[in-house]
Amino acid sequence: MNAHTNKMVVIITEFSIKDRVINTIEGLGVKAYTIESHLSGRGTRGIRDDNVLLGENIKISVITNIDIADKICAAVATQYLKHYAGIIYTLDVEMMHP
Amino acid sequence: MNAHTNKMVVIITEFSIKDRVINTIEGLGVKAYTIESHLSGRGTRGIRDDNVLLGENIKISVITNIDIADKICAAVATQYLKHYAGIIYTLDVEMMHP
Amino acid sequence: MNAHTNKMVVIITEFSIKDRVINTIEGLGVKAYTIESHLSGRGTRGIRDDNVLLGENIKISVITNIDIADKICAAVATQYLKHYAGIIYTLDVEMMHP
Amino acid sequence: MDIAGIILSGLFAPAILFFALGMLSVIVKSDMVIPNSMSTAMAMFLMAAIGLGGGSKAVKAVIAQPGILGAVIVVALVAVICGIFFAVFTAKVMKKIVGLSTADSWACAGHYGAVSSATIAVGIGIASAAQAQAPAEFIYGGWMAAIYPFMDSTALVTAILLGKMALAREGSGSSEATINTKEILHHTLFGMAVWLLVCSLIIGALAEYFSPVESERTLDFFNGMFRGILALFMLDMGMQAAKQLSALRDLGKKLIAAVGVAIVLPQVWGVISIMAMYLIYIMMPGTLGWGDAFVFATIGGGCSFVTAPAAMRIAMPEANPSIYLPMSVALTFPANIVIGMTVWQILCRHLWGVV
Amino acid sequence: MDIAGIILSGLFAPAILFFALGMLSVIVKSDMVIPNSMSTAMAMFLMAAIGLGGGSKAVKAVIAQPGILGAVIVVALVAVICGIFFAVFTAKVMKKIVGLSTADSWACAGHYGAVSSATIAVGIGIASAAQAQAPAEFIYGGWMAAIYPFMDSTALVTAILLGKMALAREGSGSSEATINTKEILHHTLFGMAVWLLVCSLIIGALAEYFSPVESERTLDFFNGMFRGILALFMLDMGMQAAKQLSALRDLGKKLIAAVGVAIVLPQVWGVISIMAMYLIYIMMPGTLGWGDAFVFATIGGGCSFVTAPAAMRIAMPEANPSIYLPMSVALTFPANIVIGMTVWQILCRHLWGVV
Amino acid sequence: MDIAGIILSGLFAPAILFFALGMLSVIVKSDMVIPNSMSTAMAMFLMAAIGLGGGSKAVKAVIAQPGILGAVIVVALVAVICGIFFAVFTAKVMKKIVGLSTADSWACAGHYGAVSSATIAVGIGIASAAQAQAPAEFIYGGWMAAIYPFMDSTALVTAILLGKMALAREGSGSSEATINTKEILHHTLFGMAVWLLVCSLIIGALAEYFSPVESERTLDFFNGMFRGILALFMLDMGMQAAKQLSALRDLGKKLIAAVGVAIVLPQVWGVISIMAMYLIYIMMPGTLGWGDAFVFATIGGGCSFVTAPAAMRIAMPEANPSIYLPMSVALTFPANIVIGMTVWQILCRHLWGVV
Ligand SMILES: Nc1ncnc2c1ncn2[C@@H]1O[C@H](COP(=O)(O)O)[C@@H](O)[C@H]1O
Ligand SMILES: Nc1ncnc2c1ncn2[C@@H]1O[C@H](COP(=O)(O)O)[C@@H](O)[C@H]1O
Ligand SMILES: Nc1ncnc2c1ncn2[C@@H]1O[C@H](COP(=O)(O)O)[C@@H](O)[C@H]1O
Ligand code: NA
Ligand code: NA
Ligand code: NA
Repeated sequence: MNAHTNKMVVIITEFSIKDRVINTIEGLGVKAYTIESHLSGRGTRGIRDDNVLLGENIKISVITNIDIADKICAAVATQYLKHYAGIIYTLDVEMMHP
Repeated sequence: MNAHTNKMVVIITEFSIKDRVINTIEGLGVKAYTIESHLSGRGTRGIRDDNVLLGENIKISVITNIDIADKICAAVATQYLKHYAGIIYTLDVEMMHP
Repeated sequence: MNAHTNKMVVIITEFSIKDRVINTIEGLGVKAYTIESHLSGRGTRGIRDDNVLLGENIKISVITNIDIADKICAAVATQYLKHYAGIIYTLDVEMMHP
Repeated sequence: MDIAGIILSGLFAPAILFFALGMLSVIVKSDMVIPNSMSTAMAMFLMAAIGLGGGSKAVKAVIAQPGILGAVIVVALVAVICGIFFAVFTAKVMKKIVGLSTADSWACAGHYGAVSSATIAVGIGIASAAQAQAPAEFIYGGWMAAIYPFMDSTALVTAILLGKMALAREGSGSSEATINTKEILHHTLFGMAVWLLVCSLIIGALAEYFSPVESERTLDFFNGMFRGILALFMLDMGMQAAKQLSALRDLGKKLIAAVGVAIVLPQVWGVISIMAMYLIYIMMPGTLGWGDAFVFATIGGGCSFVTAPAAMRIAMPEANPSIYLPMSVALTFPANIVIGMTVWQILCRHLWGVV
Repeated sequence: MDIAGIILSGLFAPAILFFALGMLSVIVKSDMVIPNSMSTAMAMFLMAAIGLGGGSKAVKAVIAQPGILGAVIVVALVAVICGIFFAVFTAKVMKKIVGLSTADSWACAGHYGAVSSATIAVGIGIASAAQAQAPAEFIYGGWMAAIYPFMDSTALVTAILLGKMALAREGSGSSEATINTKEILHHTLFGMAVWLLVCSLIIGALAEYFSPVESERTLDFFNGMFRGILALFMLDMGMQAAKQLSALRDLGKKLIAAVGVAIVLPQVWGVISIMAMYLIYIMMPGTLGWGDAFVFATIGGGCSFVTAPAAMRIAMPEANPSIYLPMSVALTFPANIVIGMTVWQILCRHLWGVV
Repeated sequence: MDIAGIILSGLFAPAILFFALGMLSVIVKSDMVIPNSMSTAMAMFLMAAIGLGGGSKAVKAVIAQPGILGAVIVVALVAVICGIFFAVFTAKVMKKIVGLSTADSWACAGHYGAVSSATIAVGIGIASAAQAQAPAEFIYGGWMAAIYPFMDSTALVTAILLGKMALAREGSGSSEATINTKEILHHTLFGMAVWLLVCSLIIGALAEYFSPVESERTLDFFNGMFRGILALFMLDMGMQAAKQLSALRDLGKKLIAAVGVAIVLPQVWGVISIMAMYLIYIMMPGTLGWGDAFVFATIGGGCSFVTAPAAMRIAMPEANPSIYLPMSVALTFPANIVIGMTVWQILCRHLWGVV
């Protein structure tokens, strides 16, 4: 199959800023992404349990080209990740369809 | 550890065809996979919310060799992804156990 | 952005040993991880449905350096994966933030 | 009760108001979210409650008056005929008047022919409240829920099979791994809603016959919670409806015709349903109250938006969910609970001579 | 009520029928799915209801007749003894007659010795219905639920500790990071079911004593919903049972013996439980009704399939869940609610001289 | 009832005991987990029940005695004033006495000024039980729930806006993508709790006026389940509270002052709330019973721990959730249901001359 190599940007952050992060990403021209909810985890902001009070973690994945990937990382990190818990990482994936 | 490099095929598609896609994959001889449910996302078929009416997205991951990986991509893409929402991508993983 | 390449260790195993596996990992000095719950799947131990009786699969992901990654794989595989269902794989990711 | 009273107390029933609140919540972008498992639990509760009540009341009615069995069978036959008729003619209307594609027309046919559990739930609520307020009169026999599966499955199967054939004739059918007739029948009969309903009907009937004390205690639970769960379920449905509103844009120039048909057509199916019941009432006196005819109208006029979309997505992937979903949940359902419930009720009361 | 009546009204109670429907749903591959959180919510509701009712009724009974406290203590002691006895002999039977491995035998021992919340819930439903129908007689004191934890924890701890020792002797114990005795006790005592039950018992007792009005209002909720939630819970359990049926293949040639033991053994434990209660009834007249003995039989004869599998998976990973799970949920549980409930009830009524 | 009786029956009410059990479950590390969707469902149920009941009772009260409308308006105004006052002075106390940062002080101000749904739910339970036990007296009008949003939204908006201004003056405000005033107001008014409450109030009122029969049947469901759901909800809240206990360490040397303030301050706000109601009672005789003043005290004294944390996390990310969350849910809430409920009730009964 003629696959094309792409970057996948993964953002793990707080549920409470889901809509704002999505807005920011869409503002960079991104029209496709996947969201997973109800994650728990531990990081520099301590344990983030999937509970009703503190809110859970979510994971936003975007498969895109390297330029947009860099822009997403920069925008989300500077706009949100000072006060909100969260990490961003990228990995190489091959898009097989479409 | 003596790890062996493998392909991971990831299919994100509609919940409604879960059983049929699994059947197709098993038909290719695959006996191991992982399913995650309740994903939401946006793509060429618009926003796919995790709601009761339209149904949510699911994610099927198969770690396998490159041949089977290609077969899975081809079979699922041609059999389902014309009318159903979905993407397929692959990435390299190292299997550490078993 | 100045990203640094890292290993991501992914453990898919039974919910029933979640706390013990986390303890083992934290015992290796790991202070950050993400947990996803309610996965189902199939493997050498048969179909593991997300149901109340048999318990579901969980996925623990740790982004760390290659040394710790190896230690995690070794410790979890030898301590738990003889009797409990589970696999471990690793992949390369680039940490963009922090 | 006078007509204004019927209209007002119908429009301002908590269930209807919660539906409006649900729509409003989405429109004002409230943070309110109803967990998916809560939706499913409420839907299951309602189907079980409808089924158990219907099965138990059917047994009670037949024991009290064995002749009623004839009426049940005739009504079931009428339901089968209506299921075919509503499906076929909905497809025609959707194609000719609204101008939808073949696939979309037949998908809509399945929806408008099939039964909407939320609509029948609201209808049963109204009919049983009327019966409870006038215990001396014969208004609602209670077994009409047992008719649900006859129209529902017939309409879905008709729409899917005829739709597939029409697509095959056009040569535009899916070239993909096709789902065969056996699978279609399976998903239609063993889908959550109709399966749970049929089983609950049988359970309700068996328990009523063999274990009446236990049966009554269990029914107490379901009846006691029915209105409350229905109210919260309607909140959820209101949110779902509002979320689909924006998809109506996809209809483009067909929008006006679609809105008109979505509002008027189910009223017609409802009125035809009532007329059929009225004929039976004339021919088999003492078998049907106006409440029975009214609930049958909510079966015939209701447009499925939980079961049918799921079945159609599997069986007719060529049809666009952005057409049939908003039409059923965001247009027809609100029209039915506001206009239909009022019109049908007044018509039934009028025909049965109780205004 | 005559014996045929008991059997019929037991078999056709909604809860039992819903269990059958659940099994059927899986067998016909219906799309029906019960959300996991709904299962958990229902299980929690049932444990809380059983506990609150038991605690409150225990306080009421002791206040009304202080001498009852002696009976409660004796029954609790008997429960502890039964827990040990049932666990040890189940292991023997599983090893000798069915031919299971040491680990599997002791894992089964834990299941058959421990208490099944669904079984006791059905039992309490039957006993309290009998009491409600004959308010003048003394049938069911209501405090028997307080005995649950005594047999449950004893049996689980016995099976795990003796099982671990047997495995160590064989040298076949897990070489993996082993879980120590403290952890085992922790998981046994603080697992969801028994912990929630014990706490609800205490809450029920304290609230009944100090805040009777509030207590009664809260109990109204739990009692009112008990049968309905139980019915839906049984639907879920039926689905779980059917899902495990296919795993029975793993038993191979041991299948016939396993089926036989899974059906007969719990009947024996139930009958022994009744005999023990009968002895107490003879020696301490006026403390136990036939309903109490019957509920005790559902404690002794019941085979845990929610708590025990979770505890065994953690404490004895060497044992194969594909053996103990299908035996408990797909064989013993249906046998108990169909055969056990009938046999035990008839035996109790007979011994207490009320047929 | 004498004072000891009030205290005991309050402390040993099932809801309070379930809260304690929830805390204990986390402390002993029980495996018990309440599914998130069950928490959400229970919270939604409680808000809908409070709102529907409040709306319906408000209409009933105004119809029976039109003059009551004046009292409702005055109480709403007082609630707005209290909301501002409590927020501003809580911020002062948190900054001066506890020594919290500007952001943390104003975040706490929002919490202590806003309304705690669990606290008002317990309060309504007590007041309506007292009214039910003495139907002849005028204790609790039932419309006080309608006052909730006035204090809640006012306090949250006040705290966020003044907090943002204080941070801006300090130059320590977030340099990040800032959320504007419109968004703040949106999240404050359309957050799940207050939005569902306001809509339920309106639904309750409309349904009571136009469709009283349907309304009553729906209310039966909500009232019947209120105590049971509240008990299970308190179990959940107890678990949440215990989970936050360890975060108190983060307070370091400020811990003692924080504990003191978290326990005492809400008592003061509660007493001030009662005094305000007493003034109205004096000036507008016959409009308020002691139960109304008591419920108003649970509005004023309650410290939000579901809505406010969510709103603050969005609007004031600079504030540390590990400070405001444990203070509200692990310190103030238990203090309020144990101390507050007793003190406020005794004070109200005393002022209204019913001991
Ligand atoms: N090294 C890591 N590996 C995996 N997940 C992480 C890691 N660091 C942080 N996370 C996830 O990101 C969330 C926020 O991280 P933090 O902002 O560091 O508290 C955590 O709750 C984890 O779910
Ligand atoms: N570029 C992408 N990155 C991440 N997820 C995607 C992407 N494209 C599609 N998806 C996911 O795949 C689903 C189906 O995509 P589509 O068929 O394009 O609507 C979407 O709802 C997303 O969850
Ligand atoms: N090759 C594979 N690809 C993806 N997931 C797998 C694979 N093998 C095992 N798994 C997951 O790991 C779980 C345990 O595997 P096992 O121990 O082989 O039964 C399964 O239930 C699957 O969720
Ligand atoms: Na219809
Ligand atoms: Na037992
Ligand atoms: Na307050």
